[in-house]
Amino acid sequence: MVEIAVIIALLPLLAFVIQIFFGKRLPRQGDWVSIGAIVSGFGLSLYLFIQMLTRYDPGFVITESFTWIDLGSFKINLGIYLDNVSITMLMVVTIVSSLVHIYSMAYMEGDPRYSRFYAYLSLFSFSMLGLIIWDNLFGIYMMWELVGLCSYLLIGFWFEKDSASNAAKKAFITNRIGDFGFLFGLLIVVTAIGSFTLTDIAEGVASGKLSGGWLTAAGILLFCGAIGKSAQFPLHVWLPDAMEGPTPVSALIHAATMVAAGVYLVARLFFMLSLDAMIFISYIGAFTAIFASIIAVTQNDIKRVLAYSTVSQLGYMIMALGAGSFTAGFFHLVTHAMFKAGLFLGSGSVIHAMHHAMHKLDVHDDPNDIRLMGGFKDKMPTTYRTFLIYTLALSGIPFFSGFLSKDAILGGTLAFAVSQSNPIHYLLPVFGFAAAILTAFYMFRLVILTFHGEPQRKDLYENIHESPKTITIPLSILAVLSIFIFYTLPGINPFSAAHGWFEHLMAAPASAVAQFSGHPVVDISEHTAHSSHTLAMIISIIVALSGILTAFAIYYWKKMDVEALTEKMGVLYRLSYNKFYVDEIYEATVVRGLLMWNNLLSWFDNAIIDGLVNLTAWITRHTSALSGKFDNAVIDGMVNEIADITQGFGRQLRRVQTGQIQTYIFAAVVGAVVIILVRLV
Amino acid sequence: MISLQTYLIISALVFIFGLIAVVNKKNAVGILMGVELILNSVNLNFIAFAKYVDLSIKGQIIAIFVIILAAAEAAVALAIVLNIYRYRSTIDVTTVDLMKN
Amino acid sequence: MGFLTLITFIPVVGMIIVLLLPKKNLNAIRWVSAAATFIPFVLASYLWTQFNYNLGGINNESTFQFVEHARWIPAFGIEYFMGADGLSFPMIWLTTLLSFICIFASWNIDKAQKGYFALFLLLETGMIGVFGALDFFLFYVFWEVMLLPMYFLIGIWGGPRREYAAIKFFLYTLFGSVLMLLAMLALYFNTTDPVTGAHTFNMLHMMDQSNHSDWLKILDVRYLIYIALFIGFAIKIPMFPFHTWLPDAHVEAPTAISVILAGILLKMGTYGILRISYPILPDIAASTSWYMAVFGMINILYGAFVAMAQKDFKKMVAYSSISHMGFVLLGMSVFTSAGIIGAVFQMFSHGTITAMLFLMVGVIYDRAHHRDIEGFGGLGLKMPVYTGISSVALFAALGLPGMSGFVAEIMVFIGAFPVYRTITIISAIGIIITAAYILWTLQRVFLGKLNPKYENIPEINGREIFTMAPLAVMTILFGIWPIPILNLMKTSLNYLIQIIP
Amino acid sequence: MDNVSSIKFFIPELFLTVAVIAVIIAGLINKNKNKFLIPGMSVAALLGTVILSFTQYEMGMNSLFFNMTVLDPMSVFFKILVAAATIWIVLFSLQQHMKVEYYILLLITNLGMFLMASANDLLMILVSLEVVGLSSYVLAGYYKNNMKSSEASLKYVLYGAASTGIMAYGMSILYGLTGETNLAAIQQQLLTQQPYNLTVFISIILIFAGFGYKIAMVPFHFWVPDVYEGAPTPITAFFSVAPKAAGLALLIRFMTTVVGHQLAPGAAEWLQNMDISAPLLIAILSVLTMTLGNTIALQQKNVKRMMAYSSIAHAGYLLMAFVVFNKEGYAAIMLYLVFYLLMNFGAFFIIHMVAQKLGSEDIETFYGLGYRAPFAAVSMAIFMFSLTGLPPLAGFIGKFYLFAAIINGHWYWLAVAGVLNSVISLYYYAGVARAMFLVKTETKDAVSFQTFDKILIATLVIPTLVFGIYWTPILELTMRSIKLFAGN
Repeated sequence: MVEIAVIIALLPLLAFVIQIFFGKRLPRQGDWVSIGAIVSGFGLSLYLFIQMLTRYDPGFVITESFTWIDLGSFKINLGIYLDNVSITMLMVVTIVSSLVHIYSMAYMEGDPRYSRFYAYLSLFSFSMLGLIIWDNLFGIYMMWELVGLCSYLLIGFWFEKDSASNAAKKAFITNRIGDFGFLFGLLIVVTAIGSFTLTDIAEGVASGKLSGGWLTAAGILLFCGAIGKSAQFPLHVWLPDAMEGPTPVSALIHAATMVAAGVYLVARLFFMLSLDAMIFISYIGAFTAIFASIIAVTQNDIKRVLAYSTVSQLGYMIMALGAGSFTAGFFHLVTHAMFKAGLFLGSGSVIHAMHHAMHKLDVHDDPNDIRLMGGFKDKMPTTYRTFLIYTLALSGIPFFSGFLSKDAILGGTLAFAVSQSNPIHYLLPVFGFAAAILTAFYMFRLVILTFHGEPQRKDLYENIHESPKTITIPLSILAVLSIFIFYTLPGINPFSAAHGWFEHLMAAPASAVAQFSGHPVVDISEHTAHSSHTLAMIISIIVALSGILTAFAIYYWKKMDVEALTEKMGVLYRLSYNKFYVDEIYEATVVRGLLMWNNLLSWFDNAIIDGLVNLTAWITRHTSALSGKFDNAVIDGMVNEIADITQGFGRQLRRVQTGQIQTYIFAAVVGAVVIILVRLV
Repeated sequence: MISLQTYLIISALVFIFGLIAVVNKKNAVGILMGVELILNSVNLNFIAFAKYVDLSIKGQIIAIFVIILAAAEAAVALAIVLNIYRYRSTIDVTTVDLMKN
Repeated sequence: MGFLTLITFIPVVGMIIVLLLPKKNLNAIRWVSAAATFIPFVLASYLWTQFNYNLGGINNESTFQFVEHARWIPAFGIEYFMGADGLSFPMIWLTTLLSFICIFASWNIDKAQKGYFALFLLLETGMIGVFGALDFFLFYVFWEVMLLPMYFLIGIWGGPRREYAAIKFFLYTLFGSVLMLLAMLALYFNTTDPVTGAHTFNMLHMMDQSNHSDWLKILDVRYLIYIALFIGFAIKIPMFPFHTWLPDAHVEAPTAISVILAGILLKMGTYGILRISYPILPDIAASTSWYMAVFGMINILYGAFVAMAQKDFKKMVAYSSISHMGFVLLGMSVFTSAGIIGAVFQMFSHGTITAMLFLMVGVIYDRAHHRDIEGFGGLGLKMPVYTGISSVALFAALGLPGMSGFVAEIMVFIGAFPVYRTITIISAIGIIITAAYILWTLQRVFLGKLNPKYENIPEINGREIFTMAPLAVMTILFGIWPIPILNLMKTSLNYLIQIIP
Repeated sequence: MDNVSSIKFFIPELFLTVAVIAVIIAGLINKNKNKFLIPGMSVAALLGTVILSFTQYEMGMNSLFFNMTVLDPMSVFFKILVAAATIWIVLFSLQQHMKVEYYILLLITNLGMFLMASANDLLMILVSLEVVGLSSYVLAGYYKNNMKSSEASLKYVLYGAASTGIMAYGMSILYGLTGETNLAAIQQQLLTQQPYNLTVFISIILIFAGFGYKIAMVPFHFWVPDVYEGAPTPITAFFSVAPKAAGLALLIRFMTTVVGHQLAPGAAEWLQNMDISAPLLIAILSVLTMTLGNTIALQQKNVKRMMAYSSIAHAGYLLMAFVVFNKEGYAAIMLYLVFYLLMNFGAFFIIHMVAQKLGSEDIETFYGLGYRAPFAAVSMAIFMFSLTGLPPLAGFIGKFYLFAAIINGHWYWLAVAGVLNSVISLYYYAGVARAMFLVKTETKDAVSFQTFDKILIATLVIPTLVFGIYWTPILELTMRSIKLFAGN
């Protein structure tokens, strides 16, 4: 089994190597190599997945490791860790990745760096799959950085565009800031426990080698990595900009898989999170969820809306994990991967069509701008239908996968709030519900503006065509996968996945912290969980519907004037539209500050360190000038600092050498007398 | 009888006069005369010491050697000064400063 | 004659042949030089296969390998004593490799080629000798032998400010090495050979504390000697605030010489500390380690910050070297396996990475004749292969996992964190800054719109690929599978840690 | 030893004296018809002297002529050194077609230096110094039509005469204090009588004026730059090495015999009673000497004058090893002198050759020389870096032993001052290398030198390189020379 997992990961790597060296010379620029690799990976994952389902064992774990570095007293072991979570994750990644690979055949057709694109996609697939199967933080950290690299390469794929290269750089550096925390956490863990392996860490935490404040610190710091990668506040700024990359990339990396890696990491580390760490994580998630959805409401770029939506949904997942709802968080990761990938691919389909239309008409407008769309549902029926399904799933409407997972999350946070003594924790479910309203609202705003109503630009509208099969088939597949039934089997209750395979197999791992301290980290009774769940379900259906209705009221039935509304909202609108000015604040403080600091240091290096003695030299020179003996011709440009003083010294000394023989004799006599006088004194 | 001190004081005075001449005279020959004074003070010392301290003739022999050396030195030096005079028409040493610093 | 001697002196033989060749026969000069650097490389590679990973070396002659011990100046206790252990051998091998590569990077030298290659070969002998010498006097001679060729190589074949850079380099390093000379003499007169009872320059005898005189047991004396040695080495590293020679020298030197400077010469500073200061004065090393860690931290951050402010591509790379050498200092300061092995591995890996970076700058400089980072842009469109290789180099410098730099840095962090938590964490900020300046550079040079000036810029050629590709392969290979290098080092370095109280 | 039995230990000097007379006669007969006769004879005479001196190596310690002079291995060493130096100078002057007097004066100077190296009595010191001095004055002004040369001669003679006078005055006081003229006897008397030590001190300082001016020690160095610049370059080279070596021999003998505390137990205490002990005084003077030499040398644009200051600096280095007052230090000085001879001669010879061809000694003349006269330029660079003290060149070995001696004597601050001076000196030595190789010039045409000159340079370059790597023979020679000295 381990071998299969390794092969799944290595196939794309092989594809990458082939692509990078021979891609251009292969027929069809070798896209089939990458596609073949990932589809084979999908096949193998499916095999593992089916085995998992037939085994139906929640406690299934298999590990195998080898020594990577052995320094005698210090070893780094690397290994593979397969359990239900990682197998499911493999499945999700290979599905989405395969579909995106296929989708890209049409989308990227004719791009001058077509083979390079597939190479990067393969490298990404490798890194992501590797990240999933490593059994240790060190390997995860390595892959973590590699997926970051791929994200960088793919965001900046059209690097001729300054915006793309800026976005790529921003993504990487922002992630590095998060990774700094990750590294810090890693160091705490390895210092305390002496190993990176998840099993060793679990043992170490359980035996108290790492506990108390350091444990909390380790948990929070490791989570910092997730803040970066999963675009949580305050490091969320890179993700919307990442939409500069080709849309398939957005779908694969910046919606479905890589950004979920943060969530996956938190899930992996779930066993070692202390309560304080969990609360911190939960609040970060909750705040991000509401914060991003507020921004999403006012955006006009189709992909940016989706990007903020992604940030918001990732916040949900993080919030759930922090609140102890392991299964719910991971569940949402999986369902979200499907419909969010679909949404992006669907938007890609629209953009593709817009792009072609604009190209044909030779107009240069932004193909992503929803204000130029409208009424596309007739022109692009498949895209419209699938898009609608995803939207319903995302909004949390029953019968779709999103409803199940979102409901689980909200129920989980509600139960968490109930179980905690401090009532402030009710903020978490409140944020969750508020975000749910906004989600439903902005998603339907998007659907209505894009596909319904009057075409805003007739000329473009006339030239819009449905996308080819390679695009619509993946859309359809993902749409199907957004139906509830896949997640509730063997149960068929559209309102609860409680009896489905998913909830059965993805049970929360045993908490090592609890083992050490002897009491559960988050103690939620069966009853609380059940009642919260029911309550949450009702509320969430209501809020979703109200969000949808508002969207229809404003944008479809035009019950309210949008202009007037924005006027009315005033400050709030501007804050939302300008993304709360976070970028601007960073630009003004961090970026400017850093550059100024660098220039200061550079100046310091030239002027102070290097010129410390030049100053002395200057003084020497000027004293010499005063005495009228300054020799302007400083030895041919060899202005060396120490030599300058020495030379100043020498310049004074040589004046004694007057050429007068009597001075010489006199000086010698004086010298002798001085020696004798010194002796006397 | 004249004491050793007297000789020594006189010799020291001569030495100092010689030095002053060497340092102060502008004329090269004057400087050479200063050197002669110095050497003579040396001679005086040697002879005085030979008489009062050593009670041998070592000092006196040295004095004779010094006289010879002084003569040789003067000969060479005068030749050199003459050479200078031939080209500069002066033996003012303060003007001889082609090379300095 | 042993292998180490051959490796060390074959370049000198090559130099003599080069000098005898007619000035006009360029190809002969080049190929003789290539051969004179290739043979040592082959021999060193052969020695690698013969290397016994279980022998520690450091202070025990019987566990040194490829030892050559001959009388030289017996009246003064000076011996010809060469040998390799896990500390020196990786550096010897790297030196032979980089020298060979640099011959090809020097192919286009356009004036006085004969002198250039002759000096270059002399330089190689000096470098290998430094890493191989176990007699302090011999070490010092090799150490200084490098100065002269370097002065001329920078001064004659360098950039516009070459004279200034050359003399600055020369004065700085000489200043350091004369202090080392004094420390060496002080050690000499206070160490006795246990067998003969005479004073000795044999480093291994100096490492045996029982051979020290009473005077050398005085703490203040030991501190002074340690500091004198340390300044000598710190200038070479170069450690803040002794680093100002480096940006000038690196920027003005011709490409191949920058490669050698950054790839090998900088390592000699840290090598000297590990080879000489630590084992001879272990107690002082232990008690001053905190300062070393702080200097390491300053180097990392300072180098990175200043690198970010640079407009000159090569200067940026030069400052990045300062930053990366900070990791070596930090790793060395902690005396844990991971830290010290990480430090030496960083020496090795930085040798390959920075070499690539300088070669990369050389390639573009040959074409554009300037190095202003802002003056490029969009080269990725016209030079995809070059961009690819450069990206490997830049990402390796950035410490991307899968590249050797990452392994080294993470080991340094792992090793240093338990000892100096705060310093390590502050140092780790360096990885963010590094990412920032590397990516910013990458963006300004290779990404964005193509600068119309470079519409017809030629792609990297085969020779240039030949110089960069092996390094790129090594960087990735040892990033994924560092065991071959780590195995070379670990016995020696673990043994070294035990010596330090 | 009485005069008659001393004769057989005095053969080299006698031989040289006879040779001088022979050369005078030959000069009278020859009348410049054969331009190689006189130089050939001089070389032969000097070679003969060297060989004869070598035979004296094994003769041990001998006091000659009623203790006027001594013959010991150390004096032999210095004799061979100065005679060898003179051979090079003679060969180097060949192109100049000097008159017969030139050679005669060189030989007489040589004889004077022989006496200096072995002088053991105040009288002998005085006489030998004067012999060397008088002939040197004339040699400095040998180009009597040249203003600079004449000026150098005048300055030299006036300065020299004054210094000698002052020294003689000091000697007379020393004689008065002890009643002795023999050095060993003087020390004996000082120890037994223990006179007021300020007087002793003053007398010694006054004597220093005489020695100091010979070896170019601060503050008695002032004549050096002017005389070196003005004198014919071969003579400058000669001055920079031979009289300096002889002066050091004299200084070593005088200081160790009269006040050296290694020699006689008890002397040390007496020295300690003096507020400033002789070692500290010399240490300070040596630091002043080298710092002054180096810093002013930095300012020079005339290479010859720069080398004059450089030679002051090197006097400082040499004095540095003096402060330890032991055999190690003396051996280091002797070793250094050998290497200093090679590299300094080499440097001056090349300066001379360049000045002959290109008409100037200014640094500008050297611009681009590396491409116009590669052999000379490379050799010059080797000499320059050897003077700086960089391995693997002989100069490094010399400095190495100097530093070794003082480090072993625990004079750390002195050692630090010394190495820092080395670093400073690099600046101007490298400046010459820079001018030759780094500076681009308009003129590219080759400058060719005569093969003879090149061979002569090679005789200096090759040892400079070889001794940098293997110097055991020289080391053993110095050790052997110093072994018998100082009694133990």
